[in-house]
Amino acid sequence: MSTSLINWFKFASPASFYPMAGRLVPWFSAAALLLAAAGLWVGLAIAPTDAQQGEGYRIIFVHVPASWMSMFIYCVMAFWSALGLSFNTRLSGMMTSALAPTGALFAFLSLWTGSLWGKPMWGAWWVWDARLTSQLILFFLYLGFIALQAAIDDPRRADKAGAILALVGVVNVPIIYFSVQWWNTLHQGASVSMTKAPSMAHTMLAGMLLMALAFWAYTIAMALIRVRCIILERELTSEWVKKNAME
Amino acid sequence: MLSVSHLTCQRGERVLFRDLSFALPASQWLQVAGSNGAGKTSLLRILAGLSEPAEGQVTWKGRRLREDRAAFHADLLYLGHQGALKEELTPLENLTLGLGMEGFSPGEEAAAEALGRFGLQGREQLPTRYLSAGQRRRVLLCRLMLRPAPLWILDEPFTALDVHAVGVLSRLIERHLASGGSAVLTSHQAMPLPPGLSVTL
Amino acid sequence: MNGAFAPFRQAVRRDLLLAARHKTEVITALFFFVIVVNLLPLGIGPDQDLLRKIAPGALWIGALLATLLGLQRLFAPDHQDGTLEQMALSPQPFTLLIAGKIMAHWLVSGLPVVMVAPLLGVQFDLPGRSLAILTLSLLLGTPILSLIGAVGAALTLGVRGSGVLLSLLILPLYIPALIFGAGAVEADLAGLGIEGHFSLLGALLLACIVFAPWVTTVALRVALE
Amino acid sequence: MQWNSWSEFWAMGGYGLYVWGSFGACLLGMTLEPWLLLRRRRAIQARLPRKESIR
Repeated sequence: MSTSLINWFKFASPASFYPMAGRLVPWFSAAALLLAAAGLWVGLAIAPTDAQQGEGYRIIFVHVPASWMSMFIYCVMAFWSALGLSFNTRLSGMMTSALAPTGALFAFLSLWTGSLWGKPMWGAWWVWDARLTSQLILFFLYLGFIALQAAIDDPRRADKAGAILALVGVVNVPIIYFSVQWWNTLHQGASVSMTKAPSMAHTMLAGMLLMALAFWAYTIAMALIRVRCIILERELTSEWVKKNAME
Repeated sequence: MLSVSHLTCQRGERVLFRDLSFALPASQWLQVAGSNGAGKTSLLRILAGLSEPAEGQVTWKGRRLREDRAAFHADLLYLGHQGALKEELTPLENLTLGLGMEGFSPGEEAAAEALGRFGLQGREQLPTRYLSAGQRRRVLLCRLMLRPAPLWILDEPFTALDVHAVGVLSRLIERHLASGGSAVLTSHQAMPLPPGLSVTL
Repeated sequence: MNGAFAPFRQAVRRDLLLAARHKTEVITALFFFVIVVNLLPLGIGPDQDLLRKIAPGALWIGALLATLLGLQRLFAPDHQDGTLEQMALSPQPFTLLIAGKIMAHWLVSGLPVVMVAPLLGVQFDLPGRSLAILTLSLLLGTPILSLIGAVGAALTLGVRGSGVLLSLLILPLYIPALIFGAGAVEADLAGLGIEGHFSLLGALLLACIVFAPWVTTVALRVALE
Repeated sequence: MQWNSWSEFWAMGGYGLYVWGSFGACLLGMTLEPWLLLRRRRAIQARLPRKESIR
């Protein structure tokens, strides 16, 4: 990454980031709504019935994007954490904490929809499948991160401790996934996979991608709104907040 | 030489002090004064390299503390508010094990002699939990005799000491200054020492 | 060798001496392990075949919980009385001192668990070969628990409700060790090879030895600020 | 277009409970989160010196 960008992050005061984030929020919210409408239309109305799984497969239009986002958001949190710890930038800690609740929501939704998919397909609400189990652990990692930050009063320490935890977590996620997969094959062998539906039709893929983009835009919008809240809460007494509030 | 430039310390939303600069040459001592909660301990912790200032920097012998932590800490003796004493260990064990972790092995005889000079003879083998607050404080001060370091940073060194111990401690500090050392002390009251520099927060 | 690791040995010696003055605490953790593992058959029933099957998991989970018990006191007393500050200000490498403390924690809480494990395994009617494998897997695995746990203990140091928080942070990270450790015994009982499990457990241990003390020191410096 | 009638659409070929349970949960979660955030923002603004929003 170029040094000018790092310098920008280092010195970008929350005061200058705050209005910029505010201008971006409506765009990403609108994009999320439009993409979701298009994705739902393609996924629910146009995409053909799956030969094996019948109409039940339509759950993947929300399940897969939610799972992708929950994993992706954790990686983004780790990226901000690394940036924050190595260059001591103030914004990165705020971005990390702004992303965590949305990531936790997606991890939960991924579990919920996975379980609803599993009941008709596997005949049980919960199966100790490698993906489902890893997703559950990812959910626990999100909860741990949120709980740790909530328990520390000093925001600077909360940011740094959270950053360390996020980095430890991101190193562990692949190890956990691998170990659960190992454990799973030892005990019950391969099971029907959700995403490896044979010869997925083009419209199915299109619907899934549209929904994934919608979730993406939603995540950015939520993170920006939340980071604005965090900035305000931390800088309530600072000059620029007071001045702006008076205008 | 310890020098501090444009130091700002922030605790939560409160700014404790702003734009603080001073230099402490060899053979000099500095009194950090200020009312309760003015940030005396926060300043000492920044000087010792335990916490980072919000702005500004601290240098020792012309180098920033972060550049060579080990070299700075070899030159530094810090005595904080808390005792760093284990109640279940005897004063002798506390001294030798504590210094051992800092890479010094003064030997039991030297440690016992130091305890004796602070009036703790006969109590070397007693678990520290049986000692009074003042006696515990004196156990800590024995470190000043056992571990050579050009820079002393002492938080409230004279509290809880009796007249005899105050005398021993002030002679120790005088000798330290005379041999080219420097010291940073906090205190509420006037200290029984030759005049030095001072900073009020 | 002698010089470079002197701070490590000093820290181990000091913590062992302290543990020797607190014998009850050490024994309590061990008893906790024994009792938790013994409660499982009482909750499940005395079916020998079933017990043999759950033995590795039961012992491993017992070891996990017993480790957690001691972790809360790994740094907290030293933090309260200022010893941790002195260690951070020591000219010796802070990481080595911390590594010494973790080593002492394992010697006090992990090693006794490893030593009584074969006895408890006998209660679950494990055959001799499996007993040996179980003990070996715990010998390799309990240091991992101490090392990862130290990171969590450092992160939650001096924080509200740190005990519960510590378990929430650490237990998910224990999963790989649990899977490879208990899995080795299960694989052996099922007549499969165990080399894979042990090499993965060993790799995990090496990775933890290299990284965990360092991450712990970073977290402790944050906590001390 | 896959469906001939609304009732067929809601039935989802017998998978109605599972499909709508999934989509419903997502809709619920993804409206609840913005709503909670909006409330948080209002609460902060109430603490500001004057109640006008800041940009």
